Amino acid sequence: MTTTESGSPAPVSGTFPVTDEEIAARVKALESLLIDKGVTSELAVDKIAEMYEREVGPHLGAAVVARAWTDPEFKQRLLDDATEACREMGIGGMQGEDMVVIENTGDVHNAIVCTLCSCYPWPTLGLPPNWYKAPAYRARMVKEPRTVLREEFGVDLPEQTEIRIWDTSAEVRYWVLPQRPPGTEDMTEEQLRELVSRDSMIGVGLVAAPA
Amino acid sequence: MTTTESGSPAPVSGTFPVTDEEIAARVKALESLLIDKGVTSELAVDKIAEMYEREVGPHLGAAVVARAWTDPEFKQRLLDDATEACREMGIGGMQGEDMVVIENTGDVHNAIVCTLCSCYPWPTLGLPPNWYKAPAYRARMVKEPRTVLREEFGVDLPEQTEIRIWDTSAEVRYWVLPQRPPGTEDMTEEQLRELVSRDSMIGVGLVAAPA
Amino acid sequence: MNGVHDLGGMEGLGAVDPPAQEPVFYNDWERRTFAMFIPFVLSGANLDMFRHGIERLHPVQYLTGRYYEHWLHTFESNLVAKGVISEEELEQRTQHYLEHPDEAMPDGGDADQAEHYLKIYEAGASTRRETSNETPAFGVGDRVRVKNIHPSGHTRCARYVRGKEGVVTEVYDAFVFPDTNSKEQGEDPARVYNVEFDSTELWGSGNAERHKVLFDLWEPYLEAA
Amino acid sequence: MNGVHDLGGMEGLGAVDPPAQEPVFYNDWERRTFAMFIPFVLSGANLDMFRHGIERLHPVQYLTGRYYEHWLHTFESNLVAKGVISEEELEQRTQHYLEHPDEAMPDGGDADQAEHYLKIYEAGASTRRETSNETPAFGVGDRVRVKNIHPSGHTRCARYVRGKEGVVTEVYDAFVFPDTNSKEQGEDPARVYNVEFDSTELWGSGNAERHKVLFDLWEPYLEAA
Repeated sequence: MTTTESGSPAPVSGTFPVTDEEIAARVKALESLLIDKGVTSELAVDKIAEMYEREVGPHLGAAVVARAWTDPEFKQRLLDDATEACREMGIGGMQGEDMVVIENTGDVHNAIVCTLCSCYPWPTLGLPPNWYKAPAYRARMVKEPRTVLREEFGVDLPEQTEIRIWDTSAEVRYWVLPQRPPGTEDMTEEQLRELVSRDSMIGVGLVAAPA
Repeated sequence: MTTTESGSPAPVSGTFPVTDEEIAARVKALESLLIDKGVTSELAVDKIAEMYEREVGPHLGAAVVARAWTDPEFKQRLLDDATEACREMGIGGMQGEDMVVIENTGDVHNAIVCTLCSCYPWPTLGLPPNWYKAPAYRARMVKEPRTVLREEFGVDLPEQTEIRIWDTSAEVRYWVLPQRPPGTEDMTEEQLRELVSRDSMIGVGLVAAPA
Repeated sequence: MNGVHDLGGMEGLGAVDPPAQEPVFYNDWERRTFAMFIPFVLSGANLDMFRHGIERLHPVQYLTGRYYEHWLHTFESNLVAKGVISEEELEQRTQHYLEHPDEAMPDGGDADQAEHYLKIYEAGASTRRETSNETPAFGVGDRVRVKNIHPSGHTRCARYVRGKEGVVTEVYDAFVFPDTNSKEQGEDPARVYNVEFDSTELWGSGNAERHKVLFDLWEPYLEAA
Repeated sequence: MNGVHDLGGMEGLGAVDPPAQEPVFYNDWERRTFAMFIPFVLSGANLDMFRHGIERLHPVQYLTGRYYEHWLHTFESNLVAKGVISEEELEQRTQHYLEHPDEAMPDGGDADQAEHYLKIYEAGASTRRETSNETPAFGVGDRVRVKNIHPSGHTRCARYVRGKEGVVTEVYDAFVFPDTNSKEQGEDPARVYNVEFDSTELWGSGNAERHKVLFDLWEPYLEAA
C-alpha cells in the first residue's frame, strides 16, 4: 500500500500508463547496452524490423489460401501438413514452425485466439494486430465468440453454424482457411489473393464476394 | 483501445490513479446533489462519521472477548449465538446483524477474509483497515494463509496447527475469539480488554502475554 | 461476473504491508463518502447493487482506486442508472467544486433525519428472511459441489470454489439472494450453507500449504456431490 | 501463476474495438523493442522466461501497458536477473536518454550478424523435440480431464480449463515443457494434445452461447477422465 496526496491508501504506487518519454528512453538504454555487449546493432534492428514491415505479412497467407482454393491437391496437403505445404511456397519461419490450418465450411466457423499471451502464425499472417494482443479480445473470445464476432467484427453467423475457437496455448500455430465466396469461379489465383483479408484467416472476418 | 502520445495503442484510456482533486470534487458534487434531494445533510454526515470515529471500534470486540475469557457461561452464549450475546452488552448494528464467533485453540487457528469485497463485523471490530480491503490480502489469504500470517503479520504458527480461513462470502459476519494468553490469570476483565487487539479478532494476530 | 474483484487465489498483487496504525478516515472526502450509504439506499438502491457497481469498474480503476473511491463510483453509476441524478448535473457540480475546492457544503441539516440515520446503523438492516422452503436441501455433514456457473451479473459464488466439493458445516436461515436482488428482480430468499473446503480440493495437491477454507453459499449455488 | 494475464472468460474489459488499419510498428521504440528478441535469447534467456517475465508484471502495469512495453519489461527483468546487465547501468542510461531523447544509437553494425539474425527468423526455432516416451498416454477420442493445478511459476495450463473434461482431437509430438523451461530447470519435452471442450463444460449450461473451445495441453497437465 502506498498513499496518495490526500492520505488515502492506494493499492498500487506510481502513475499509469507510464509516459511515452520514459518508455522510449528505457528502450534506447537497453538497446545501447546490448550493442555494447555486441549482441545487436542499428543495422540488425533495421533489418529485422524491415523484414516484418515489408516482407512478412498477411499477403503471404492470402497467397496460400488462393492456391488452396484453386488447387485441390495443394489444399489437401495444406490441411494435412500446413508447415510443409507453406514451405513449398517458400513461406515459413519464426512462430510458424508447426502450423495447422483449419477449414471454415458452411457448417463450421473457426477462429483463433491466445488467452494467455499473443501467439499467432507470423509467417503467414505477419505480426498480430494490437486488438488480438489486448485483454478484451483474449478474455471474451472463448466465452462469447458469437457476440464478439457480431458486435465487434460485424460477422453475424447463422444460429446453426458451429463455432470452434482455437486457443493457441502451446507451440502449434493455427490459422483459418476461409470459405471461397460464390461468384469467384472465373477469378485467377492472383485475383483471388486480393480478396483474402487478414481477419478472414484469424476467423473474425469472412471473405466477401467481389462487388 | 486508445492511443498514447507516441501512437502506441494502450488498452485503457485515462491516467491512473485519478487525482485527489478530482475525487474530492466528485464527492462534494454527489453529496450536494443528495442534500438538494433532501436525503442527507452536513449534520448527518458528521454524526455518521463520528459514530465510527469515536464510538464503534475494536474496543467493543475486545470487551466481548474479555468477558468471554472471564465468564464461561457468557463464552458459551457467545459461541452459540454471537449476535445475541453481543446484544447483552449493548453491541450490535449494521454489518453485524448475524455474527458468528469462532474460537482459536491450541490446535486450530482461524482468520477471516472477504475475497469478493470487504465484508467485516463493524459493530465489534469497527470499520476494516485498508489492507483488509486491498487486493493482496484478499487474493493470498485463501491460498497461502500460513505464509501471509508469517511474512506479513509475524504470526509463525506451529506446523501442526490447523488453519481455517473464513471467507465472508454471504451476510454472516465471522470474527475470532483469540486464545487467552498464559500469565493473565490474575487480571480483571477491564485489564484483559486492553490486551485484545483488532488483529487478534481478525485472526492475523495473537494476544501477547503482558510483559 | 468473472471480474477482477473476484480475487481469491490470484497472484502477483504484491505484499499486504499492514501499517502499524491508521485513522478511521484519512480525509474529508472519505468521511463524506462513507456517510452517503444510507442516502444511497434510501434513493432506491440496495446492498447488492452497491457491490455490483464496484465490480463493474474497469479492472484498472478497481486496482488503482482508493477504497472509498469504489464507493463513490458505485453511488454515481447506480444513481444515474436509476435516474435519481443525471450525468450532466454531476459533471457540472464536479466542475464547480474543482474550481472552488474550499467551498463548504450547503449548511445545516435536519436533526431528526440525522438521528434516524444513526438508528439505522445501530439497528442494522438484516437481509435474513423467512423462507417458504422449510426443509433445507442439505444437512450438516453432507458433501456438496458448487455448480459451475458464470453469471454475467452480480454473484457471491466466487470462481475459486466453482466446481469444487466440500462438506456442509452449518445450515443457516434464508437470506436475500444477491444474484436477483442486484438486478432488482426480487429478493428471492434462499438458504445459506457454510461449506468447508480442503485446500487440496481448491488449489490441487501440489499447493505449498494445507488448510481449510470455509465459504458461505446460497442454496442455488450448490448441488449434491 | 494465477495472474491477470490468464484472461480467458474474464469480463469487464470493455470492447475489442478493432481499427480499420494500423501500421506494423507505431513508432521507433516499438521497432527497436521487437528487434531485441534474438539478442535477448542469445544472452541466455528463452521463450518461456520471456513469457513469464510479462506475467510477473503488476496487474496494473499489465493492463495499462502498451504491447511492446511488456516486451521491454521482460527483457529488462530477465537480463538483470541473469546478470547480463545491471539495474544501475540501465537506470543511468535511461536517465541519459531522457535528457538526450534525440541522441542516436551507436552507429553501424556487423552485416554478418544482421544476416545471421534474419536467417533465424526465416528458419524459425522449433520447440518440438524427440521424446523417449514413445507411447502417448492418450489417443484421439479419449476423454481427458485437466488437472486442478495452480503452479506459482509459468504454466500454459489456463485457469479456465483446469478441472474440466474434454476429448482428445489430435496427438502431437513432444514440445519443450514451459513449466520447467521457464525456470531453466530443463526442457523436459512432453507430448502435446489438442483437446476439445464444450462451452457448457467450461462456462456452465447457463452460458448465453454454445460453442467449442480447442486447447493444446502438455501431457503433464492431463489425466484420464
